[in-house]
Amino acid sequence: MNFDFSEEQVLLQEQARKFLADACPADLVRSALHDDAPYNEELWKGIVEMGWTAATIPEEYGGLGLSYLELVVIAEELGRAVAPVPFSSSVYLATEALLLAGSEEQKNLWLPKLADGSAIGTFALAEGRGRYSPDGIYTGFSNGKISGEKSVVSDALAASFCITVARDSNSNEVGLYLVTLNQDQAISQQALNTLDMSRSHSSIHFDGADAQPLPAGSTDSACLIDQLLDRAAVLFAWEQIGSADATLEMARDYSLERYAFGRQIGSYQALKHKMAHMYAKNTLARSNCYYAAWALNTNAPELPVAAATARVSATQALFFSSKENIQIHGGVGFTWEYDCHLHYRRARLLAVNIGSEFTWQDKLVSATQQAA
Amino acid sequence: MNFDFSEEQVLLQEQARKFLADACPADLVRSALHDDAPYNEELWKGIVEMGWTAATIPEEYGGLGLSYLELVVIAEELGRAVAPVPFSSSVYLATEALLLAGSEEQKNLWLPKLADGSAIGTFALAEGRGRYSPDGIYTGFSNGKISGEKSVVSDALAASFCITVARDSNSNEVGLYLVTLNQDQAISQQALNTLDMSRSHSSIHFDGADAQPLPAGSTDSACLIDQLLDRAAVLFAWEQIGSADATLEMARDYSLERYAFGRQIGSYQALKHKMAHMYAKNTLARSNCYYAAWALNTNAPELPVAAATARVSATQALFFSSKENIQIHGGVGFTWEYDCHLHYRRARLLAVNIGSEFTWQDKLVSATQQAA
Amino acid sequence: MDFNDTPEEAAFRQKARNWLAENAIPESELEGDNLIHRHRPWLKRLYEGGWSCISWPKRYGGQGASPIQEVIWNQEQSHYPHLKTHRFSVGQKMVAPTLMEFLEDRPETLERLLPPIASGDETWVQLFSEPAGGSDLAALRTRAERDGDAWLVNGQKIWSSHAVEAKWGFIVTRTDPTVPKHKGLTCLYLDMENPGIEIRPIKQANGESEFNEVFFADVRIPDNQRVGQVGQGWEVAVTMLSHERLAMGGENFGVDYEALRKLAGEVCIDGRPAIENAQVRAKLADFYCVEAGLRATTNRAISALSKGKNPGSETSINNMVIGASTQEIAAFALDLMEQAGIVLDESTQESSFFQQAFLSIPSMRIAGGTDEIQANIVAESVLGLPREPRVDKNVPFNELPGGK
Amino acid sequence: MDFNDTPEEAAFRQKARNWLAENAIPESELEGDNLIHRHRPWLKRLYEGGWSCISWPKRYGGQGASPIQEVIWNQEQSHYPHLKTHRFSVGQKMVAPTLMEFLEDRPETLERLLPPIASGDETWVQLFSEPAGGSDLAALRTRAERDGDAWLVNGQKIWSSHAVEAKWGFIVTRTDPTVPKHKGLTCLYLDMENPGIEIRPIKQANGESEFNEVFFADVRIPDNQRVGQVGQGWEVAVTMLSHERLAMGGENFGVDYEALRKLAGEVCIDGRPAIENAQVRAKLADFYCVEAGLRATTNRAISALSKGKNPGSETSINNMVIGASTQEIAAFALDLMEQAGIVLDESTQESSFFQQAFLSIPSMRIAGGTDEIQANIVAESVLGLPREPRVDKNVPFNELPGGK
Repeated sequence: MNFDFSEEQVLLQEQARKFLADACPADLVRSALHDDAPYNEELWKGIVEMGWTAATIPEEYGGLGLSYLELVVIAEELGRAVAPVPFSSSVYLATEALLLAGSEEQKNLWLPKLADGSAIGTFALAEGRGRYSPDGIYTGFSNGKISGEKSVVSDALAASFCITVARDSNSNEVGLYLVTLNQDQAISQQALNTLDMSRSHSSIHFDGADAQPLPAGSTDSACLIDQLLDRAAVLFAWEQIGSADATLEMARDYSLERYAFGRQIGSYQALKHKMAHMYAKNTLARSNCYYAAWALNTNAPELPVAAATARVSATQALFFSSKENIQIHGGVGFTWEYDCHLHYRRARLLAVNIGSEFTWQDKLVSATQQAA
Repeated sequence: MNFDFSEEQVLLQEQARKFLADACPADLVRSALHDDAPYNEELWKGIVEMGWTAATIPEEYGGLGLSYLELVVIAEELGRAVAPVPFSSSVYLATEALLLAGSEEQKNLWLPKLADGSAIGTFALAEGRGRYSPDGIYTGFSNGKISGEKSVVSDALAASFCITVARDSNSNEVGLYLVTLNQDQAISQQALNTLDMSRSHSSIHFDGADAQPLPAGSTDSACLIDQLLDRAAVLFAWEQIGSADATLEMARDYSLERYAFGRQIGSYQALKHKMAHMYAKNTLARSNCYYAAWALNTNAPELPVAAATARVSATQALFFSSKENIQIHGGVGFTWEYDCHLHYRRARLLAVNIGSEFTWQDKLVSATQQAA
Repeated sequence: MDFNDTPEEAAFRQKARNWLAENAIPESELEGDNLIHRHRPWLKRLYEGGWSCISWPKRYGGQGASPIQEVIWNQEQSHYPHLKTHRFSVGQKMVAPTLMEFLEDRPETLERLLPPIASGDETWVQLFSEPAGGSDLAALRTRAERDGDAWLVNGQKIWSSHAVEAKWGFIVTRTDPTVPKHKGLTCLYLDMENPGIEIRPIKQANGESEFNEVFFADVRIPDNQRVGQVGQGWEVAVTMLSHERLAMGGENFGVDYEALRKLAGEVCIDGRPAIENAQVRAKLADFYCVEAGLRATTNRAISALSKGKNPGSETSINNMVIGASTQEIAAFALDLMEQAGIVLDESTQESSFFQQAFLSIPSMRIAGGTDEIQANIVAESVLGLPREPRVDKNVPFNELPGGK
Repeated sequence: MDFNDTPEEAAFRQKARNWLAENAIPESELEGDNLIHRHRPWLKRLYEGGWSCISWPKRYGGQGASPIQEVIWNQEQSHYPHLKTHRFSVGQKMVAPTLMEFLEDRPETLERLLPPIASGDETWVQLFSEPAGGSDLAALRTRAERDGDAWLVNGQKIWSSHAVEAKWGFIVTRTDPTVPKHKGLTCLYLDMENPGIEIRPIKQANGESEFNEVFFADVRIPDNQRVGQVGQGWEVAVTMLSHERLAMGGENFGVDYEALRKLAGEVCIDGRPAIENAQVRAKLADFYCVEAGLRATTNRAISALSKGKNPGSETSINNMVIGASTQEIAAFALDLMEQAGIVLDESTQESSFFQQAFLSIPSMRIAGGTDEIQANIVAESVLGLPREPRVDKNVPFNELPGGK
């Protein structure tokens, strides 16, 4: 059994961590909460130069053809750094959607651009508040045009195109559509204030915008969306576990340097045990992420169960560790200058992107029922 | 505002506690886990002599005509003492059912006997595993006879009669039926081993047993069962909170006398905070029980919400405090000689009698929806 | 057991209700964007009508009301939420009772200081916490050195609310670093316009700036502004903190059961209102149990007051449980909205108060004593459990690891 | 990242699998109601085939197997659950490694003691805990006093598993009460047939009697049965406990996700299978995450072993989380059954294992180190957090409050 990363993957991780420590310090994230830019272009450029956007794109489409084990390593480090870039939208969702369901023409057109950073993609699923279900999709596709309202969409203000979930008015089936976002007459976007302004969010109004269906091959289109979400869930979970471990380290370090009542605060059981529980939750989630990474990488039939397990446990671990990290810091943990809130905000973004803990708990049980 | 017990009620509590300390020491409960008797007759006799079985029965039926505020005081003390008697079945359920829905004749016949201890009643609702719903009642009533299987029933081995939930084969309505249990030809009981053998449990097989409907007055019979359960829930909750407080006191006392690493174990935050949380849960539950006692006593429209709130929070508080009391005791907490397990066992009995936490959470929200 | 007033209470309630009905200022007439400026005219009217700080003795601006009368007054006043004068509570609920206790023998000073607190003319800032302090308040390092009939204060305070508007500050200082830390402290009050004071707002994680850092450089404070004896500062400060704990709590940022139920009725899961979902119901039920339990616990305390008894220790759980449970349920509310849970639309408060609460609640679990400190208090003062061994008890402050 | 064996591992696995297929004793041929008697013939067969305690050196009865070989062997053996020889683990997994470490220089003694452990001929009992000890093992009071070339032991031990069947005991005693408590301890092993030993079973809360109290009255133990130096007992005991923590864990009393899913498919809520209920699904999902997470964590540790690396600290969370989460889910399973949740039908094990688990789980959170001690271990040894201040560190044992 080899349930671990290779030496090359460990090396990649060290390289990624070093790059992000330089290129994405906490102050950069903090200032991204303010500025109006939808993402940090300089950091994004660096990420593209590192080849991360090209990682899992096959070489024939201008990518590096690396495995998903490389991509999860990158995801973890981006989570640890709370990077203010549209990586999850463009790589975990748009790129994956094209790889899963794009036509040869679509792949030839877009994958090289995604790989070399000349395009950013995103994914539009939600239509208002509440849990996604195919029945709740009202955005319609007809005669090559798409109309409707998608909200909330992550990173669309940064993106060149958007993989959009819509209903074909002929077949009444829900499927994926590629829509370029530079259609000024037919698309309007409204920027939204959010809990994590270091990433941009908007609502998109499509009014007869040009759209191309993703042909999806032999897969039924509802299954396709589930497949896409399962694959993305693994990558999101790795980002979450990266952030969760960073918060545990912050908490531990602070608890060693801070004194109260003549002792390091880390010597009090109330905090020691809190951190032991943070560690336990993070470790369980990380181990589930390992399993999910294996399932993603081998496209194993266990993927739906493994993805949901990783996603639920990583969401829970990050919520717990990001909030208790503030608590362990006390007053300063709630200041703008300390980094605790960056993770607390991002934790929330990651928790509701692609479906909440609560939605994935349900999926997890469904997946075990189907596997049985 | 007077959200408190009267001096007389406080006096009654002191008296009850003193009586049970003498008449129901922990060793008596412990030995009741072993013996074959369905209940402790001597203790029961004492309880009858104290007038507790007569408390809320009107004087015209041979009772004391006290208020429910007196009865909750008694319930709390019985819970604190883990008394091995069929009080909840006979008083909270059978007596209440007769008071709510019995005919004048039924009341005249049975209430005086319940009051003076010459009869014990119980209540048979469940038919196998799972949540009660009227649709799941298969026990049938027809032409004065009842047939079917009720399982699990508490205290039926001690009881003279049983208020049984059954379906009228004519109207197809679910209602309450009074069945005397001395019908050897038509009724057979099978004793069951349980987690708390200090109270008896059985399954009852009715094979054309004589049964009388409780006329229920103007109330629709499904509502009637809900009403009965709401009323019983308040009393069960008080029993639970009595047990919960007893376990907290045991934990605190032990943590003050036990030393580890040169300190009283109660000085460690892991245990201090655990006990602070026990106290918080118990206090919230107790306050909810106060409100529910007021609602029960005044038959207020708030009763369904108040009863469910008291029941859910008391069940949660008792589960937490009974299990963590063992934990605080460590190894000895898991021995037969220590009293921790008596409460842990009883906690489970009380948690599933008349519906689990899980069922009452659902009822609570329904009640708030109806109240709104 | 009933919810009715005694006849005396009913009469008092009626009187309060009538006065409020006649005198309450409509929301539209309040002016200014700072709550202190906004509410000053109302406080003035309360004071002139005899309804400000009603439990204080008459000579200091109150009406010598009983604790239950104060409860009734608060209940009646709560029907006018736009007139909630909590921005004045440092002076009214914390400083004033402390001054009355420790300056009991100087009624002329109290006559100078207290009425302007009651009338809202003068607000106060508490100058206790320090960067190195936190839960361990007594580890403070701000020095006060004797200089003739005055003290020279140097150092830094933090987490001071509304320092800019304050006329007066109440400060605890270290006057002797060579004795164990609790023994070398002294309390003073000072005019915030003294030279040498610099106030800098602290930007919080939620983007607001409710608190300040306050720096002291050779700030001179006359010794007759000392509260309590030299070296008695810990006792004075603890008294004030115990008043703070009573004054605080109850803020739920709009996260209550009704708001949740409304949300769960609006958002859908699989085409049905979320409130039909069993997991949503379980979470709602659990939160209701906490909310109702705290409300009923308060009612038990009020009952005790009504009978002239001590309200007991039950309410001490409030601070311990409300923050964490509200944080959980706010997160769950955002989960219910799914992708839209991230949106914080500041223009429409009601549509995003769960988000605002989510962002602000962490401070609720810290300010005025962390959850962990509250659990210690419950364990020690309610359950009588032992304190932890103190390594800093008998060590001179300047020899402690954090006291350098 | 894959789940495949290396070629060497695969060959070893095949060899183990073949041997087991040829030699495993069918359940029907096991005799005796005591697991020690039942499994002795199987252990004998293992030993003779070279498959008992395979990681030990050959001279002591093992085959010098690597850690990953041991894992593979355990995996293969686990396909024969009726042959699980855990009742021999005190000797095999705790005592033997400790003896090998501290009696390294006495190979003739090890040659006498270890092979009968491997073959199952001689079982051991650990004599560590005392009524006054618990989590604070070093607070033990059982005295050993020097008497010529031997020690005279007086005192009482508790929580000793299977003391009646044991040939040997491994005891930690206090040989010097005048020095701080960790420094005055010494370990010995003794023949359990020595005069002066009395064994009394302890009745547990679940009605079983797995553990004993053992009383010592002037029990004479030769000094050549000492393990480690006089006063080195704490170090020896800690070594043994660290082996215990590795050996323990994993017992779930039959409460696993599949059992839960089955139950939730059988019982109904409002006429539908409970597994369709969202709250049931959420609880099941959470439990699955713990179960799968622990399994995957073990796999990560095995991978490290497979690469010849140290398995790291991740598995230390096992003991900390499994008890509490299993207790919660067992209670929930009983809730699902509602009124029938109370029934403990001992005649049909599968229908009431949730009940049996509910009753037994409290011991799982205590034995071998309470949840709280496990959290301390994780915090200190994994996260590097400081120990709490120790009031008993430098105080002679006989002057401690509990050491009277």
